[in-house]
Amino acid sequence: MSLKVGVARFLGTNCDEDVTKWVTSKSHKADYLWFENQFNVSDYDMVIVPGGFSHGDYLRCGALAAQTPVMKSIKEFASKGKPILGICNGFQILCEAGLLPGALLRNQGLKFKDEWALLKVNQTKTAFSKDVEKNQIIKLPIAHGEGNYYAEATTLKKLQENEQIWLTYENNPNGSLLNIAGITNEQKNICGLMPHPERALFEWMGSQDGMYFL
Amino acid sequence: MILDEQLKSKLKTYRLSEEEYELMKSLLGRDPKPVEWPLFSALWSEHCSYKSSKVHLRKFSYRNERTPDMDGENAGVVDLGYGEKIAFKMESHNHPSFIEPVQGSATGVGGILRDIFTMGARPIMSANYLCFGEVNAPQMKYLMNGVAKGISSYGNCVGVPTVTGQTNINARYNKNILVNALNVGYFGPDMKMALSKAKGEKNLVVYVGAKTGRDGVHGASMASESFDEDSESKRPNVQIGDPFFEKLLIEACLEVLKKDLVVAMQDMGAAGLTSSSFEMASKGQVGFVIDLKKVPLRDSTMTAEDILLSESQERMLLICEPKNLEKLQNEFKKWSLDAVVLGEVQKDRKVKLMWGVEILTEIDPDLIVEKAPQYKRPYSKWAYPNRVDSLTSPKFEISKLVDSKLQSFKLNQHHWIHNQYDQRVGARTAMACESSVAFARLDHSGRGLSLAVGCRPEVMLMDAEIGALDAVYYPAFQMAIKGAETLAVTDCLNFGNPQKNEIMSEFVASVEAIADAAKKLDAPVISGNVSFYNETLGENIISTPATGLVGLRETVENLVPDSFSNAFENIILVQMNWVESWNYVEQTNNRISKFKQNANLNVPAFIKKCVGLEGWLKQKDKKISAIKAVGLGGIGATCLKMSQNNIGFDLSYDLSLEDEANMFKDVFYSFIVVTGEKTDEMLKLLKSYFSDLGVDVKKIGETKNEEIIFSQNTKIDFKKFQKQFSKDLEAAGL
Amino acid sequence: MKLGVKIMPREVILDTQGRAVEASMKSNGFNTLSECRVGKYIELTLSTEDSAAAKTEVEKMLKEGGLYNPLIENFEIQLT
Amino acid sequence: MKLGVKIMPREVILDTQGRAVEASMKSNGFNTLSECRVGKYIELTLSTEDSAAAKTEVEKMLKEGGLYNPLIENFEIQLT
Ligand SMILES: Nc1ncnc2c1ncn2[C@@H]1O[C@H](COP(=O)(O)OP(=O)(O)O)[C@@H](O)[C@H]1O
Ligand SMILES: [Mg+2]
Repeated sequence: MSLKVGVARFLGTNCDEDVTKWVTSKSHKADYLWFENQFNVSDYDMVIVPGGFSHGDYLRCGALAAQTPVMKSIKEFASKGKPILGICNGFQILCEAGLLPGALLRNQGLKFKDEWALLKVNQTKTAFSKDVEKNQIIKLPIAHGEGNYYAEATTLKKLQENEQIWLTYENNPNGSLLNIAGITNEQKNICGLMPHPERALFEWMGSQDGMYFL
Repeated sequence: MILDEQLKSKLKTYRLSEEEYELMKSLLGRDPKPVEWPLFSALWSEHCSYKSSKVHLRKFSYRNERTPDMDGENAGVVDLGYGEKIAFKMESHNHPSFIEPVQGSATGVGGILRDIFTMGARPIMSANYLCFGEVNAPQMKYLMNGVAKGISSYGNCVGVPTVTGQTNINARYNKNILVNALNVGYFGPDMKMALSKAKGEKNLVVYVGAKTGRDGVHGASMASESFDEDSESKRPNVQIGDPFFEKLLIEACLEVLKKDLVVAMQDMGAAGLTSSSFEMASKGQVGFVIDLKKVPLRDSTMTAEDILLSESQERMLLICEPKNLEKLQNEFKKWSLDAVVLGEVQKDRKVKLMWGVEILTEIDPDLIVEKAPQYKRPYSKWAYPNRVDSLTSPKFEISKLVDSKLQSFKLNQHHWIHNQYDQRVGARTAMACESSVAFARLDHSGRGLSLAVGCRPEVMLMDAEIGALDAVYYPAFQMAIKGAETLAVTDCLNFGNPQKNEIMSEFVASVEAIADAAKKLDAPVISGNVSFYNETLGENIISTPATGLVGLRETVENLVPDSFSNAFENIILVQMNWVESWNYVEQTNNRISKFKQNANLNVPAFIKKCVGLEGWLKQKDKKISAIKAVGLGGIGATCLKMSQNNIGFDLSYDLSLEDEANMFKDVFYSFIVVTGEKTDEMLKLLKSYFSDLGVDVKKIGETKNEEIIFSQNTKIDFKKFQKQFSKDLEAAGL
Repeated sequence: MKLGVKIMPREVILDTQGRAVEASMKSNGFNTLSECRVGKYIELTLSTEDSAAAKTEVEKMLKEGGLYNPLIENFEIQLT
Repeated sequence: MKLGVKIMPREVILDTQGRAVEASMKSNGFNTLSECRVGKYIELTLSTEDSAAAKTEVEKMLKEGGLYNPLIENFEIQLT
């Protein structure tokens, strides 16, 4: 089934084209959602918030983007239970906007980190789990400076109880609590992850495990 | 001639010589006006005018059908066929990076990106070439960390992957590091190329991008000056780069080009508005009227002179037709950028600078751009000081050598640097910093564009001509064995003081060697940059003509990696003995190596032949699991570099290596290929493929599980090696 | 008028940057240093001279405008 | 005792972060904001109670220990 996918675009988003290529390669339709505009939520079946350095990553990653008009619509979209995926900076934006719990802090090593990561899939009942099995290990690239997941103990407990911990690192690269690489909201329609599935689609890219998401 | 004190000090301030002052006067037919001093100073600086190098850079004039003559545009262009083109260029930011490593290197990346997208190309790959001093030299860790941080923070944020690079460490860079940045931009079939030639009377001169501040006022002349002890205590107005603004500028500029709203476009690089306006006017053979009062300012107290020389980043100058202005301004507004009309194009070939209604000057742009002084600095013919007829082997113990190399990081790959670079944004990367050659997939045709940088300072130290030939041959060879044919070359010529005969001699030998190698490979040198005066307190750096090469491979599928992946496979060496030396070993003794050269061997033919190897083996249904060019330190050092993922090697197999020290001899050029296929068949095939080239083919060993064996006598503890080898420079505070 | 906002990581947050600065200072021989935390300082110039109004506006920026994140940070407004 | 150091970008130096925060706040309707500059704040706890000695030590950290970058920043020590 071909979906109508909205791809959020802020000043400084830089994975928008990569995500669009991914979406259209799956025969879905993609539109950009410009940050200054609100949109009609019934026009879309899915929203993806791609990675990059929205608003320069200034203040805190995702903080300035979280305050923009397009996020108002995305919140409304979320409240309808429709699927939203935040990748890397997109994950940070969803956290800053309060759509996902927690925050992403500076990597423990204080440096930006680009490497291949092995991830365990802990939850397959999300809107972005396709032909993937529980506990399967997949390989995706990470590239971030602030991917160190933090949440308060009570929140972490809730995440565990509700099985919201979606992806975990096999070798924690950034100090994330509970090795968290990706989480979902309680209803599992909103998902956020630091790794980049759109950079792992073909053998020549080094891994094809991005196909498990869309 | 007796100059009065006042004039002398003025010449000093504006860094002009007495002869240059005389030339100024005779060109103008009068004494220069106050505002003209900074104009001449900036545009006649070494950095902007290439006054010491221009006569030699003409030696790079060779072009082929793929490389259109771009007539001095911002970057060189290669036509890849299928409607695809690329623009690429390399540039230095050495002095600013030494003064402030984070901002200096960041603005270096920003500057080279603008050179590319000002032509209308979308930047798709970045690379960097770095030379640092010894890790323990004063400030060096700070500089190393800062440079890596600056490049990564800027490159990652603009969303252009940094896919390859080289890091050299040598005491000769202790007081003058080198930071060279390269960028490749892509034109798809539907994209338009923009030029910097201004044209069309009454067309508007529009300033776009960030506001102007006092950044780097006098920066361009600073880059052409040697450091003195003072520069650390001065508080210059460091240029600050904002990758976020650059990203906005890229999108806005590509958008207005797509919508056909622009007549010409030029980035404001060194000497800012001055060089961009004068160059656009001069190239287009037109004049400009510009009101400096209209320039958007960050600091309202700036004078006309400040504005002319400001090197604030992320700004461009463009020419548009009056009817398109509104659309153009709307597009920039969408990206939250200023777009302000400064003036217009006029037929009269004068650049008229106004301050409101006051005319500051009216000057023929050619006087400053085209008539800039050119020098024929004295030099001597290259004499191969270290060439010998027979080479003696130095005495050393392998295990001690390996140990000392590990200690000094010479064997380490520079993961700590490139792990900070986003290597995959754009989703085009097929191979990046884990390999000696990077590959990106071209959007339209799906072919692989390869990129590698070159120039090994150790080889330059040994011989400038061989070193410069090698700066082209070695990366071309590295690409060839991965199945990519080299198409074009860019360079960044980092040298010391050109007024010294020995430096100028190395410069000329290098330029001629690069031009020669490039022509023989049919890969024209299409762009470049010269950085002279890399001299601090009379000490010059190693002459370092860094290069960047692009190549093409039919596809990005099935690229063969650099490192071992399976145990119990054959390690085969394919070797041409063009030059033999002992750089790797001698470096530990702080000695310059001698070398032996076999001038009868045809290196370019060997490189070209290598390009087809992969395809040919595939035809014969033979698989290979790793392939890597043998670097300095011969098969010994190269096999150590290839040892990853718990796979080591055993070289005790080859008994013909009577002297095991020979394993560490540098041999230009050879490669190691690893295969699980039958030994005899592989050897036979390879020999027949390379016959008539004077190339040796032999099995030298096998891959092993967690073992490193050089000979029956010399074994290295694998675990210990792995730990040291993969260790970041963290222990050293990096 | 000009106001300053000091934004520091909350006590419960492991301040990796602060720890790195601390380690680097200690290794440079600054032995009296016992702890170090690194935060942000934001200077805001407002087009009002009414300090109460200015403070309210800045508080609004902090709480509704996303200038700070209560999960990980504390703030303190300083009149300068 | 505890000292604070406010480290701000020098006036002539472009403050990229302040520029972005300012633009974003303005577009979110905080219209009284006329300028914004963003710097760092470092809280240092020293094992001395002598405030003059503490201040001297912190100054030394700034100037000799590389706690700030004089090319692009200015600092101000605050006793808390
Ligand atoms: N500054 C750098 N930036 C990016 N990559 C780098 C840098 N320095 C080294 N590398 C990577 O490390 C690899 C190993 O470097 P090098 O010593 O030149 O060995 P080789 O080219 O023989 O593989 C390079 O090919 C490159 O991909
Ligand atoms: Mg290399």
